[in-house]
Amino acid sequence: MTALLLRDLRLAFRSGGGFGLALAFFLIVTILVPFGVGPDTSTLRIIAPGILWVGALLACLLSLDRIFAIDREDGSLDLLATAPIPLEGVVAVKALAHWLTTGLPLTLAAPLFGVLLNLAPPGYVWLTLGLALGTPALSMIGTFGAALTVGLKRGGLLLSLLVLPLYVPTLIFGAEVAQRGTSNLDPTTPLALMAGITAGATALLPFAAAAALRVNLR
Amino acid sequence: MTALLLRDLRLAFRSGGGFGLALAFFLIVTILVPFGVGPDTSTLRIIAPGILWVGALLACLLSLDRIFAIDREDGSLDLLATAPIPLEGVVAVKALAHWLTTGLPLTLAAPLFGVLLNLAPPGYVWLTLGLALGTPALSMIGTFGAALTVGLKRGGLLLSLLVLPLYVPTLIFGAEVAQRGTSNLDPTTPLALMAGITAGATALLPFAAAAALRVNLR
Amino acid sequence: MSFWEFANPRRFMGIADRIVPWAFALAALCLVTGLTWGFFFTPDDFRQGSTVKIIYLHVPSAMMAINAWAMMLITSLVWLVRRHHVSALAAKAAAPVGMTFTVIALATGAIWGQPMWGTWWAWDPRLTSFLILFLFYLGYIALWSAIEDPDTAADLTAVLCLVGSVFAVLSRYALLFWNQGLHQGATLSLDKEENISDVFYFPLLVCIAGFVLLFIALVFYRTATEIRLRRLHAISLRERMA
Amino acid sequence: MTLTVTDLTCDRGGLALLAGVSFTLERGTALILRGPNGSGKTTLLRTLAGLQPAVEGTIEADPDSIAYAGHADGIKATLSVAENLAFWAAIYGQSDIDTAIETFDLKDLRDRPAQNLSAGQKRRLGLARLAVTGRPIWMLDEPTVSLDAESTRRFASALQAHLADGGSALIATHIDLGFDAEVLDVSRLRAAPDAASGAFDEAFT
Amino acid sequence: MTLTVTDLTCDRGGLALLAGVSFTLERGTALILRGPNGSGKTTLLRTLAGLQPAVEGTIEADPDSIAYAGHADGIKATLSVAENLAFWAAIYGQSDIDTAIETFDLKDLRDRPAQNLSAGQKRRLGLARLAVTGRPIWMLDEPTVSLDAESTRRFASALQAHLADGGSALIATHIDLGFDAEVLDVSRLRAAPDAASGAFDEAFT
Amino acid sequence: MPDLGSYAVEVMSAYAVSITLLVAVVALSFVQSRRARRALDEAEGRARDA
Ligand code: HEM
Ligand SMILES: Nc1ncnc2c1ncn2[C@@H]1O[C@H](COP(=O)(O)OP(=O)(O)OP(=O)(O)O)[C@@H](O)[C@H]1O
Ligand SMILES: Nc1ncnc2c1ncn2[C@@H]1O[C@H](COP(=O)(O)OP(=O)(O)OP(=O)(O)O)[C@@H](O)[C@H]1O
Ligand SMILES: [Mg+2]
Ligand SMILES: [Mg+2]
Repeated sequence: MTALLLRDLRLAFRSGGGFGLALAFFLIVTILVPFGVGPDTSTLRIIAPGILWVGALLACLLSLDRIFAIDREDGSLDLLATAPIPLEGVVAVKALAHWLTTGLPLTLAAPLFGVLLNLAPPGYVWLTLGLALGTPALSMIGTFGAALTVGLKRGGLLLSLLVLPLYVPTLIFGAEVAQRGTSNLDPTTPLALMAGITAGATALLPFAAAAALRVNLR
Repeated sequence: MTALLLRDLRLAFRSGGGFGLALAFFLIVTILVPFGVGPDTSTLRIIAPGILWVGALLACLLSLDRIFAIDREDGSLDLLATAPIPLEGVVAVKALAHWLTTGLPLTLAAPLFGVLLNLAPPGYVWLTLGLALGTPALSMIGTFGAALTVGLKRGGLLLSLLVLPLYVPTLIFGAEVAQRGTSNLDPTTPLALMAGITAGATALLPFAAAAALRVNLR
Repeated sequence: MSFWEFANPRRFMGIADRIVPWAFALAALCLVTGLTWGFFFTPDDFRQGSTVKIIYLHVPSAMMAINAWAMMLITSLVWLVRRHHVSALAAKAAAPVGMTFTVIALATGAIWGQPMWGTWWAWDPRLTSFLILFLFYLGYIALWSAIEDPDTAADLTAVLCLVGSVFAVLSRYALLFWNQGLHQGATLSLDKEENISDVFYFPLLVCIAGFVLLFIALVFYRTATEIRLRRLHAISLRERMA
Repeated sequence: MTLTVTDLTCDRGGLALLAGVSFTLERGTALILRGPNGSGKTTLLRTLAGLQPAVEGTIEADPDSIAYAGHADGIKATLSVAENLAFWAAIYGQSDIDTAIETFDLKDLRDRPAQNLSAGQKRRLGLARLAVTGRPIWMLDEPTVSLDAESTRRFASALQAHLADGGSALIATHIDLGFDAEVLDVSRLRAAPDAASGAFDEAFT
Repeated sequence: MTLTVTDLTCDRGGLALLAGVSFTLERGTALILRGPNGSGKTTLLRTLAGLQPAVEGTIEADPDSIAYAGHADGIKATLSVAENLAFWAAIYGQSDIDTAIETFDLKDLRDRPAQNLSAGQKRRLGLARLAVTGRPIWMLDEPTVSLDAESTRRFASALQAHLADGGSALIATHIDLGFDAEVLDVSRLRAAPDAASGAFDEAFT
Repeated sequence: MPDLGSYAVEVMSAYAVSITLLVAVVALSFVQSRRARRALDEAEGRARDA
């Protein structure tokens, strides 16, 4: 299992598949939005928390299809499925690797990018906290979606459509946390709800994902 | 050449690679932004043109690495390079196919999605016109970037990094057109500039892209 | 001696060995003099106050950031046309230096903009194309490091350099095409060198000379490094084959 | 450690392909699957490896004793030869990769990224992967594709060493491996066109 | 239509691999490239096909007369067999795909998506692609990989028909194709370790 | 030290950032050069021994 995690991380670093890509995408979104919306700082400040969350979520969404697709193509997935480790474990490790290469860098970078969008100062800590609690759920849900669509024609499209509705609650609570944080309201309720989603997803989805994977390998 | 175009279109339809994906992604962005930013219609109205342009641009960016990568992996690119058609033509056809499966649907769908973001009524025509004139440049520039990075490690990340700066002018002028359109100012100057970018890119970049492709096939 | 003698790596190493120490020394001299002069011994501008001292960093670095790309363009073209390896390696060596100058110009400009324009950034044509130039530097360096085969890398980066030159040109001449934007205009009293009073002008000239010399020194020095690395690459390939 | 297959039916794309496959693979023996292209060798191997369910019949074997190597090698282009092997060894709870590197003559290529290997070198790496699993029953799908004569010989002797060690092997191949083994001709086992290809059809006939 | 190669040096990854390759391929003849794994057969074929530049030496041939088929077949998984062939035929300005389908026994698979083919069937499709190009000089890199005996025979006779038609072929292979042809052993042409692999190094030594 | 007035922070930080960056490229170039020299010497020694 550790070997699998290390391999996935190494591959992500070597090929720029996960790590850099998600971060770069996030950066791109935060740079492009001011170009598109215009440099008016007060507008930017209003939309900053929302845009940062949407950016983080899109960055996650994009890297999902790599989770299993590459392993499927070069035959590794077949071999992993016949290897002496439980498929649930494989799924959990894959989700963890995805979070380490996507969610974690996004969380760490978000405050920096907040500057570009002129985020209000009290927002920084809540944005970061929200992302730290919310991105694991995004990775886990995404891994489930990827397992469901691996090896399908139209996989990429379907994946986004399947995963998107599952992402919406996290997004709403996350943006709410950041929004309330910036306006000095109490953000604990949405934060608790988000933590609940993360806990639930992490506990249940590995089993669902492994089952989906088994069916897809036939 | 026509055969290549038809094949690429057919592949895009069959595998959901291009066509649906870009549109779905665009839809996702326009749906998620109100969730993230909050449903306040006046804020949405201000940022609508910018967000729509950013969404269209991201949708384009995402489908770029498929332009050559798949052909490269299964050996088709080697075979196309040795086939009796000029590589410049191949590049141009690939860009055209990308536009037909990405830029065109985006242009047609943008007014619909504008409704979701509460775009001001006079903006619709200018948004559509801007996208119609601007997306060919996005496809052509993207094809150039894809040719530059095909077969590289870190291809995806690098591709975004290389293409992004080239997209910025189109984005600025495009958003400016839509912005001026919504506020009943005269948008012809940015429109003309954007058309200029498109014309320039279409005239020059196929040669640069073919040169890059030749180098990469070594 | 023909100019193309530079293209012979051995010759180049010889020349570089002789030039580099002098260039570094002169650059250090000019920079220290110019900056000390500018920082300690020039009066404040009547409108800009002490912020005018930033000019000694901002203008030379912005100039050299653009000039560095121009130099990379020329050496890339030489590589594409005549396939002199040293030329390609010189372009590779210049990129990080040019990028550093770009960052300096961006940072000092932003710091300067806060008191002068009331904002540290604006989407005006010159600033925008300059930011794009910065992104091009990033992409250029990333592309070099992503490709394993040195000749392939040289070819592809040369193509990229060609395309990026559009933005180098724009960041210098954008004002001729659009006369909108913040960067120059009524807010500035110093925008034209003819208008600049001699008190500010002479130290500025010394600083510019310092940046130019530093660039020359670094490019020669770094190109020599690149040539060594290239030779190392060749040797290790041979070892692997033997 | 023996593999016993009784009256197996396998399908591909919902169509029964092979029917009535029965054999026993004892320790120390190899069984070679033969049959023209498209006769179902790959499908049979995937079914036995547990990658797809059997339509009918039983497969008796310790599922933790089978190592499968298909047409694709499961090799990552950006990892080096040693890294690829070390990963698969770790997955199978093994740690020794040097023997496999030795056996398949990969010493000189040890630190080369897999993407810079030639076709045959890549295949050798794929076979070495099998050796590091430490599993007794090898299931090989055309193992000698793109191998030169010398490497084929090396592979054959590695295989014989594995058999002598008490392992066993099931090999689908078109060429002659140069040693004696029982042969199972798959083309004789072709399912009749109306063979059951799932419970659904049966309910209908 | 003859291909004349004189004193060719080819490199891979900046390293001269083969040096002094010289041969003439006349109409109606075939030349077989042999050599152990990693000896540079693929590299040589790619250089001759114009996919990578030669370090030294000359290749004289009409560039519009060469059809190259590498390890990868250039086949799209979601297109059917006929669609794949029709596409490549159109690219080469041909329109007849039925002869090729006939020759390589793909009639029954005509409308099957390529992803549902077995390994050997896919390879047959790859060879049929070559036949629809209408080019006289075939460059084949291990064409018989995963083919069964019957298909190999079919391929050999298709090849002989092509030669009889005035075509020619350059084939890298490890197995015996079952017909007489000249053989070029690539392993004898290995470049010396200190061979120039580009003008740059020479300036230094 | 000259009197920088109300803009002391700006001017000082501009100088600090710029000088740091200049020193950084120079230092980086030195380090890279040293490393390349050493590696090359080693490799040439090996090549001569062989
Ligand atoms: C982030 C903000 C800024 C950026 C990116 C920037 C960039 C540039 C660039 C690209 C040049 C052209 C150099 C050349 O053509 O050789 C330049 C020159 C110059 N900049 Fe800035 N600048 C910024 C802010 C400022 C500010 C705030 C001021 C002063 C109020 C300023 C004053 C000047 C002056 C005086 C010149 C020389 C003018 C000339 O030779 O045409 N800049 N800057
Ligand atoms: N999705 C599918 N639907 C219907 N038939 C399929 C599907 N996928 C594969 N087939 C067919 O199943 C048959 C068995 O394929 P399999 O890969 O098992 O053959 P094989 O014996 O391994 O052949 P080879 O020697 O060429 O590798 C082939 O005829 C193939 O065309
Ligand atoms: N990027 C690279 N850098 C250095 N060496 C490389 C690189 N890519 C491939 N090689 C080496 O070049 C040699 C020639 O490879 P090539 O594919 O031409 O061999 P081949 O004769 O076709 O072998 P096979 O029979 O296995 O297909 C191999 O030894 C390979 O390891
Ligand atoms: Mg098979
Ligand atoms: Mg080969």
